[in-house]
Amino acid sequence: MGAYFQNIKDGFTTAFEGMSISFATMFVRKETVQYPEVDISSNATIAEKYKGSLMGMPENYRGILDVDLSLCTACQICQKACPIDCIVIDNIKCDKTKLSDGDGSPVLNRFTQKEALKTRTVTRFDINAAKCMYCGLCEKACPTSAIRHTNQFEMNRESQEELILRFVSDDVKATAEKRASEIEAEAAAKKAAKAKKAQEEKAKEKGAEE
Amino acid sequence: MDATLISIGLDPLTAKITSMVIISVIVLLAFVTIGGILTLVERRISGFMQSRLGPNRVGPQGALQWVADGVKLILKEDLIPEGADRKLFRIAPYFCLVGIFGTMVVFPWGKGVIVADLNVGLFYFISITALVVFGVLMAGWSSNNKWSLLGGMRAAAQIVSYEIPVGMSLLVPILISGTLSMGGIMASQGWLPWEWMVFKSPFAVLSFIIFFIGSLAEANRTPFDLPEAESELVSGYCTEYSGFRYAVFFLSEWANLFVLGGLTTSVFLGGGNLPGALEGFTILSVLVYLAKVAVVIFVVIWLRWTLPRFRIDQLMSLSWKYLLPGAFIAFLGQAAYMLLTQHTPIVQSIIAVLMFLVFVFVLIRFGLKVRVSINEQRIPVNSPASNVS
Amino acid sequence: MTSALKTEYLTINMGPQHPSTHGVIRFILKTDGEIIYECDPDVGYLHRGIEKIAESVTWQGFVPYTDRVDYVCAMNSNLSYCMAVEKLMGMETEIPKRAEYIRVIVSELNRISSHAVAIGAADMDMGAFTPFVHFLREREHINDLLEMACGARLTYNYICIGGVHNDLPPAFLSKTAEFLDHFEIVVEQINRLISYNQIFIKRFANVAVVPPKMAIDYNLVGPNLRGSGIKFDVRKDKPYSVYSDLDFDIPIGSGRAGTLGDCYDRYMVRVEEIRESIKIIRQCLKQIPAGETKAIVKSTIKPPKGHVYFRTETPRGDTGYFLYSDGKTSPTRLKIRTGSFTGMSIIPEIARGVFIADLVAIIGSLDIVAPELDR
Amino acid sequence: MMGIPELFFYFFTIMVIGIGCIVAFSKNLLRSAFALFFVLFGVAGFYVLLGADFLAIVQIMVYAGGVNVLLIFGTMLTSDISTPKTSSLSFQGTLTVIAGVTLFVLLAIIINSGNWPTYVPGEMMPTTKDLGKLLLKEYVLPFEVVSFLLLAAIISAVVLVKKGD
Repeated sequence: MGAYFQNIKDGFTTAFEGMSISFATMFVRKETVQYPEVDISSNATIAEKYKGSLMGMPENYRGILDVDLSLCTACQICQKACPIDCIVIDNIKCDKTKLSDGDGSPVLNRFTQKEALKTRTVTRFDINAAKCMYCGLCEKACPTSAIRHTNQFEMNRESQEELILRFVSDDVKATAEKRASEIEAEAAAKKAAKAKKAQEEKAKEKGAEE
Repeated sequence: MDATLISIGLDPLTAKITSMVIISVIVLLAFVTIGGILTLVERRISGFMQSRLGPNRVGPQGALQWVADGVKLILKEDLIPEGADRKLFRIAPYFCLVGIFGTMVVFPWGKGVIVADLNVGLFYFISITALVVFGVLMAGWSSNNKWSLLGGMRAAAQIVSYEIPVGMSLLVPILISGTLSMGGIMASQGWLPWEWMVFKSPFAVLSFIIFFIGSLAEANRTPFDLPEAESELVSGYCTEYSGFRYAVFFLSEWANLFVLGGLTTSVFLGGGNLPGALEGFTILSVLVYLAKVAVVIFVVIWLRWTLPRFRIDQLMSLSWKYLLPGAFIAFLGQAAYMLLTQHTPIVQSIIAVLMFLVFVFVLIRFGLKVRVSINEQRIPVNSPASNVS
Repeated sequence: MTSALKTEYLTINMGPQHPSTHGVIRFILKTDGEIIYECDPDVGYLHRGIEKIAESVTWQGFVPYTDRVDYVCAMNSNLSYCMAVEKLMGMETEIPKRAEYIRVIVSELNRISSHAVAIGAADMDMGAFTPFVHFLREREHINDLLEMACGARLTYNYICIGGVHNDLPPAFLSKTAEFLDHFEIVVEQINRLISYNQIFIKRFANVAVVPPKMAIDYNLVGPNLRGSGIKFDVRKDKPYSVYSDLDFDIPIGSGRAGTLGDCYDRYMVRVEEIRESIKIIRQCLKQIPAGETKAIVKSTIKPPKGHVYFRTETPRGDTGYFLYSDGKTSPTRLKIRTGSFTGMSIIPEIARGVFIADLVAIIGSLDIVAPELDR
Repeated sequence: MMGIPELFFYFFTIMVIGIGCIVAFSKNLLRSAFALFFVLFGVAGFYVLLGADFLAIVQIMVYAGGVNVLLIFGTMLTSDISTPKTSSLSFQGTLTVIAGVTLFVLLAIIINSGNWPTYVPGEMMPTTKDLGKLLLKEYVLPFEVVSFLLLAAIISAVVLVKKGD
């Protein structure tokens, strides 16, 4: 019988307690972030219009990947680091300093002193943003910080095809390929000349022997 | 209205029927509006209780959200599941609707504002809502879905067993006022809080609590929302419904909330009574009444967003082991109380005032608790002061 | 008399898409009205073959996948795997002290957020939606903190083989301290809102009792095991990282509302573990040294031939990683042993003769997370 | 000229007879049970037309809201819910015909020989108070006997259920 009345008492007091809390919550700030109106890109901008206590995006936010081709050395480390193979890089032997970007401005190579950089350039740098899982491993692996996460996260596109980010435009690719073929031709010419020379020398030697 | 219609050349019978139809349509539209607005109110309040904003995009502060929802539901495809009993499936939502709208006949909007002050008004009120359980059972069975069936059965068991304590607890106000008509019960109370039915005697308080809990269960509100417990039965009896029929179910559910508030207000909370000096201002009376209804509705919504749900056996034991004996005690106690104090009205008034003071004391205790909770939630997190390393 | 009445059992399909199965789990129920006669769990709807994937990615490349093993507590999964690889490579002692402390801080923060979700989801299953949202509100703050540390809100990939990827931002420690002061009080408030509610207690008490012996027989781990009154916690009994330097208690169930090992005990063990985690983080914040956060590790590691099994305490219990290396750049075999799976295996046993509503309570109190269950 | 009450009378009559036929002849047991509701409701309508407001409400509350719901409940629990094809239409030979005809004849005789008040009360008078007085003064003994019978029924129901445990 005691338990019976205890049940009734507990039922009322605990419900009373709970109701006081849910009522109190009505008078405390709301945590909802009204996203498109409130700029959430950093702690300072979110504070402008938002009264709650959530933070804005941090500086190291891992959003959509971006590549700075001027820094890229086409070393393919990021491609190897990516666990799901969403990065595809093709490269060819090319003199990077002579290339120009899509808009015509020359691609500045800040690492001209490094011979290795001169010799290779990307002709294809595709990141499949639909596949990417934003783990940040490519960013950490990149020796020149060319690939990095931006704080962009809106990626609604009409088709999956559009989600494949192509960082090397066809123009650049064409130029690079052209340049590469030039280099190749030069190299071939050089090689041919060298071979001819060698042959000549050989012939000379032969002649001398004879 | 009849006279106007007759004057434009209709014969009396047609005129009468036309006016009936017109009034029905008006009441229906009014109820649709009330039900719609209540869905919005509920969502906003629940948002506030959960540190959210709730729907606030359609119209100023989301005021037109319910219209948007309604339009969306009406435009949706009306699916009838394979193997369903099509006739019963189609007709079921309207039972719920009729059950709730039927109460409009005796719904007292204020002092003297009542369509038909039936002599058995209160009784009619309880019995016409039995149509709801019929609709729910029908929906549950005809959907050809086992979850719906379980929901329908739960609803039937629940509503049938809670009708008893609710009916019993309403006997106390009937005993006090000596009438079954809604207008009569309202007239037997005064405008001052201690003249309300609920404070008239300790047993009236008990019966009020039992009535309130029981009618929550009859309206399928949390903590008694077992028929449509979303975490157990997916959506109970309306799992298979979509589009317009679903809207009808929900409309009747929220209209039921309003009816619950109205019944509680007019029977226990003094209805639309005004002080003697203001007697005759019907609009004011309606406003007072609606304000009280709003408070009751708020409490019901508040309970819903605070309490967890009962289990089916606990629900039954609450009804049969707690509420029903309580209702009997209230009824018998009230009879004894009336016998003892019938010649000393002054004692009755003193007890009423004392009980009101107890209520005020509880309110103050509650306010203090709320203040503590507010302060607890205001403890800063991510404050500018914490930016230093 | 009962034998004369032949009743047919009602076969109900609960899931794979059911509001209370928390993901895609399916139960085939045979019920007698509302009372469950037989419950047959059907798992595998969220199987992604993570263990097989491991055989084709590099050792470091698998770390982001461990985020997905149990996305409610990704940090703890990361920690488990990374420490297993470190043990395989024999470099446990090379991990900088600061990195160890950071690992403990972030994984305990993640434990809090995971328990908050578990408790909140259990509340929601009981029909109380508000506590769930309150817990999610607090979890957002933890997400903010972890996002500050690593830049992601759910799949962190912060802990790496050899330490952590980057040092904590300057304001992290002070913000965490402030959050803990806030949360310690708010969690008690939410408990007053729901955990001590009479209806809630009645729903959870005496339901699905798991006696200590049954808990061991069915190999329950973590809070589910401790709910049955058995004091076993990997952090205490087989300490790893810097847990041996920290002072904390292991909360166990005591049958405070009914029987030892009922749903309410399992639930309250989680609530108290939140308090213990707060204690642990406070100590770490005080003791954290300055210094490096990552040992020198090659970009492509090739652990020596051999195998290792390493267990850590994640919010869902004793999570073990078995690694088998052939000295190649990727694991030859990897096996994950998770708490949800053992939790699931006990359901048919304890869900016999209970109400459908109780089955929901059981799933909630066992804290079953579908991705961790199926991997 | 037909007034509103007449209109309603014919409406209720057609409803009760028509839906009564569905109750009797429907092949689906549950549909019969659902249709029974309309019959009970129609009868309540007759009570209202006869000025017996209290009786009408009791009819809806007890029969439509209580008994009929329990009937449906029971039907749902007993029959195979996925294929409810149990028919209430089953002729069991001459015995049924005899019983039916006898009942009909008896009812006809009673209706014809009874002295029924044939006027419709002009104004609806409240009947609640009179009913209460009659029940608690003149007919208190039958009233109590009936309640005793109901109590016995409830207790025996409880005992029967208890045995099943």
